[in-house]
Amino acid sequence: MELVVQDLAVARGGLCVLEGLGFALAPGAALILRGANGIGKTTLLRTLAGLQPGLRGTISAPPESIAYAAHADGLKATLTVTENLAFWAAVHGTSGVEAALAHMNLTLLRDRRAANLSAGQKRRLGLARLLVSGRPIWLLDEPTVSLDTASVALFGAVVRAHLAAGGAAVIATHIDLGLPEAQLLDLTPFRARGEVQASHGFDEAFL
Amino acid sequence: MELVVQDLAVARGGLCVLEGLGFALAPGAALILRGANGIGKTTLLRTLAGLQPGLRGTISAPPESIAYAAHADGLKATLTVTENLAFWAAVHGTSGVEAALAHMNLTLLRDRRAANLSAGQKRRLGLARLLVSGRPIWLLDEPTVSLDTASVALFGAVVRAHLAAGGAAVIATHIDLGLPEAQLLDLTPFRARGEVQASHGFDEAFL
Amino acid sequence: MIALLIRDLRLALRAGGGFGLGLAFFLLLAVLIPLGVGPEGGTLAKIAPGILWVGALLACLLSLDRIFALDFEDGSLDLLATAPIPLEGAVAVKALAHWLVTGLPLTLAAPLLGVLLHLPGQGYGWLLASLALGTPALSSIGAFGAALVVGVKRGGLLLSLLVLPLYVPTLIFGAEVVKRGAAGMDVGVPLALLAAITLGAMAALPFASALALRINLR
Amino acid sequence: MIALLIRDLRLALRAGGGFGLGLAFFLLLAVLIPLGVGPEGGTLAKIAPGILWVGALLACLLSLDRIFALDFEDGSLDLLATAPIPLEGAVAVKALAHWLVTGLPLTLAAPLLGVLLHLPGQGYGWLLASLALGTPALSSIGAFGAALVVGVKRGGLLLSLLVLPLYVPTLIFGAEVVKRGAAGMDVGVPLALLAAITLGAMAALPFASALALRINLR
Amino acid sequence: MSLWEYANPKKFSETAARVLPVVAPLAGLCLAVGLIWGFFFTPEDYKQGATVKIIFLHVPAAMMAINAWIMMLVASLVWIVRRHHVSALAARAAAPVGMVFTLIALATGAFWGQPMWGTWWEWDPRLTSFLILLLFYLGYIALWQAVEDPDTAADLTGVLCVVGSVFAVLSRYAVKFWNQGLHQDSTIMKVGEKDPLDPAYYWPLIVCLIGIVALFVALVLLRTVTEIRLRRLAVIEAREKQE
Ligand code: HEM
Ligand SMILES: Nc1ncnc2c1ncn2[C@@H]1O[C@H](COP(=O)(O)OP(=O)(O)OP(=O)(O)O)[C@@H](O)[C@H]1O
Ligand SMILES: Nc1ncnc2c1ncn2[C@@H]1O[C@H](COP(=O)(O)OP(=O)(O)OP(=O)(O)O)[C@@H](O)[C@H]1O
Ligand SMILES: [Mg+2]
Ligand SMILES: [Mg+2]
Repeated sequence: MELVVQDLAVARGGLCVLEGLGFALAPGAALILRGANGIGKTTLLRTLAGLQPGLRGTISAPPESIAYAAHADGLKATLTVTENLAFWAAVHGTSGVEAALAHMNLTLLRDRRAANLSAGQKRRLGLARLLVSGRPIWLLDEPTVSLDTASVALFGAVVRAHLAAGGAAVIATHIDLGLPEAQLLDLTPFRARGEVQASHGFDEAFL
Repeated sequence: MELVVQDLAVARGGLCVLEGLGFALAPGAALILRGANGIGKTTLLRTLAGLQPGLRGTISAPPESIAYAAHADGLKATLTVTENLAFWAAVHGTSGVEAALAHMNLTLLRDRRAANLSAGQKRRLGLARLLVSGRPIWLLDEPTVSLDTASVALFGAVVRAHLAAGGAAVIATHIDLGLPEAQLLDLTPFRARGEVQASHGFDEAFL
Repeated sequence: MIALLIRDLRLALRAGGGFGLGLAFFLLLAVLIPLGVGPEGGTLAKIAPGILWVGALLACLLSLDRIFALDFEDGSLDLLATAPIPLEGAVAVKALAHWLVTGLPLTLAAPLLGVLLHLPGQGYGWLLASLALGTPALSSIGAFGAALVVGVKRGGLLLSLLVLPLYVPTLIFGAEVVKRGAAGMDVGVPLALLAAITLGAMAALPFASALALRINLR
Repeated sequence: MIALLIRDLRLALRAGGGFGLGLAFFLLLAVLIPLGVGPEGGTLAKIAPGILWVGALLACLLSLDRIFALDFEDGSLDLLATAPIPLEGAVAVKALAHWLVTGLPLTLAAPLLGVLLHLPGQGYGWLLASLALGTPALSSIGAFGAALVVGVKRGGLLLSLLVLPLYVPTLIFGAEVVKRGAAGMDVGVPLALLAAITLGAMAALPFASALALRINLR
Repeated sequence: MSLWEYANPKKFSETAARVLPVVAPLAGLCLAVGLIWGFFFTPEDYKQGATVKIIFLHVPAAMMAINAWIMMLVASLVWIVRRHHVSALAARAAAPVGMVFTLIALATGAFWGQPMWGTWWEWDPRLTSFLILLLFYLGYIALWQAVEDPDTAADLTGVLCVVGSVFAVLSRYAVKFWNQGLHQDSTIMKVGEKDPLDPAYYWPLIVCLIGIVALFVALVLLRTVTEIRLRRLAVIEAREKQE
């Protein structure tokens, strides 16, 4: 149940953006990724989630343990809040839609179609999906975008409960989430300087 | 050059969300809208921008004085950063693309296609559009989403320069922008309690 | 997987989901072609099998971009790719859902349109049979094309261009079945070939589509 | 306005912009129809004017949803609506850009496809003339349809359903010009009517389209 | 009292509740009388035999199919110009009714064409323009269903109806230009001219026509009131959620 990353290099648009990354995330631990815009946080998280291959290095995580929450929320505008959540619960074979609604303060909005939610309400629903995924390792890309202060606190509490239950989380964010126990990882030192070796299916092979 | 709002009520999805709003914004002043998720900030800004009609009340602003920056940035993924900006400059009949790029720290990215920007870089480009619009009143809907701390500071400086040059701004945001001189307007007291009269083109006619 | 099927059907039936539009488009084509070509019954009867098949094909085609593009845009495809169901299965289910909301209604409505185009009497049974056999292939092949262009914004036209050549064998055999059927000839060979194409497409293409999706998500 | 025209043309010419796809689709249709209908030259020559016009119409149709939907999705339409150019003008410019990247190439390529379909020799000039006169109407009417459905996600099929009936008069007169021309008859009346429709559509529809857009942005 | 009072949903519902009990039975009565009279108590035509009796369903349905669209056009214009919700909803309510009349006209026509012209379908201009009318109805209804916000949908379909009407008329002329047809011209208005409709058919046909107009009015009123109630329900529900 550990996420171990060793000497990882990740690329976007055929260019290496981060290299030499390594960390281990034990159950109950959270890692906060910091770094300026464009440093490669989204790219790193997508690589960890298995959506794109790394350039080099290894990622070891138990199979099917990762839940990824991207910039986009994956909501269906014509389905209601409950239907949206229930679908993901069914896909992951879990229950707990009600609990997730309650945790993200969506109970009052449960029959509203997702199209009629405000930006922050949509985001809360996107985050509630994590709760019904039943997966231990959360990868969160700027989860608090558009959330107001109360919702940020709510979300902090949800993350903390997840950690207490033995989960883990990697969070890319620019603001303070109120998780003092989390490790911080500043990505600036890992910015690639273009010295990655030519590798399999990679543009630098042409250099 | 003043934006004056009197007794405004705004609706979304056929329901009144805010009512009784009134304020005046003189040149050089900034107004920060606060309020929980879903209170109606986006709705209010769209109404002020003239994209949707208000339910009641008046908005008076000089014609063609308003520049609106929404949740979406209006970027064309296949155009470069410069091309995107130059288009809006041409539409508004202004120049100053170079200056805008420099102000939002985009000069290095100028020939990158917008599709290849990170979330924060896209946002910076979206905000640079305000600078080439040449309009005095800015309506900003959560302008700092995805921006890192340095970019937020950069943006704060841009807004301050705009105000100093006699512009005005209405900003909906959940975080601190570092504009101590701005007025704060908490929208919570204006939440509609559904007592608006039946009106022109409005669902309450059915009650 | 069943949850996915139910969701896709529900989305299709909701407002703006486009159920029934394929049908309407099919009808439209059956009206437009005579308007362009002219009203003589003889000519129409001759081209009816071909036109009906081309019409079914285009109606299918126009709804293809909904298969994956909507999920891609709102980010659900990322999430589906990391979900515990195999992506191949998800693709197959989505193609099935597409067939249920497009191919099946088209098949059932086709005989009616046959009347408009003066299809000879013996042709109706074969029209039904060939469409019932052939439209699943249209959906599977279409899903593959949709997976290829999922990253392209509003790639409807590109999609048509990629998919139409792939539709050629299905179209030829399908129209041939109807033509021969209408003329009272033996239809065994084209019907068997049509069935073979459909089975092959349904069995093999989900893997190719899933691969294409993975590449596009990267 | 010129900036908008240049931007739209540039977007169409960039990767994924879809320039040339309409043409390719037109070509494909011209190939598919004989495949479905059968190869006899006599039948083909008879249906060629109609098929070419229906093909041009469908090729136009498939690219319509790019006119406004892309701008709507990424928020530029909001910004255009608040920009200092009148929305009616923007609509007209966008329809013009659509014509330049779709209708014009179609017109120029149509005689080539006429050869594929055994169009009789006298028909070529009239094919060119009728398409040159008629395709601007297709773009204006299409822009109106696109403005109506701009809020509907992936509304390609709905768009077809709304727009195709509006295309009927254009199609009839256009195909009639070619048919009569190919048969060596007088084409004056349908040609004049086609021109009237095009002028009317170009003059009046931008207002309706701008109205529809404003409603959708609300 | 101005006519526009009825644009108030409440007032309209009340009026409809009073009118419906009159119109609905009238529709039933006229249709029953007209059809029974027409089917059983008219002579068979010397050329067409018993099939001529389809006329009692065919002609009223065909006329109402067109009239329903005209009514929708008027209601749409009222909505666009004066923004009375009831007229928008009435247009919405009339569309499926009109479409069903179109389908009835097409189906009865097809059944009639089989014995008369030897085919179920002929690309006669009148028949073709009816098919096109059906497409307009389909598009109109599809647009209503695709757009979720009711006011937006009303606006968009209103614009579509106005523009569509222009093109529908154009199509009618275009189709006439395209093909000279088999279908007989309108004779029902030609009383007193040569070759009029046989009086034996005339009167039951008139009764049927009155019946079908009453049926249309009844259905549209009923559906409009239903739409009003649905809309009211949605508002109440949304407001409860908001609290
Ligand atoms: C599906 C096809 C058909 C359609 C859409 C259709 C449509 C119409 C319409 C719109 C009218 C009303 C015209 C008016 O009064 O202005 C009408 C009337 C009539 N139709 Fe048809 N028709 C169809 C088939 C037929 C057939 C097959 C026959 C029989 C030969 C027929 C015989 C008549 C007659 C006798 C009238 C009454 C004309 C009169 O006296 O006013 N129709 N039809
Ligand atoms: N095709 C490309 N060519 C060159 N650079 C690219 C290309 N595509 C993306 N990049 C760059 O890759 C970098 C990584 O982007 P990524 O989205 O991972 O950043 P991020 O850390 O998530 O930023 P943000 O905080 O703004 O979301 C960015 O600097 C981006 O400009
Ligand atoms: N069709 C509808 N029916 C009922 N309520 C609706 C409908 N559409 C939107 N709403 C509600 O209108 C309110 C206003 O939304 P708006 O987007 O203006 O909020 P906001 O203040 O911008 O929120 P955020 O900070 O989350 O962006 C929200 O509470 C939303 O749920
Ligand atoms: Mg990012
Ligand atoms: Mg908002």
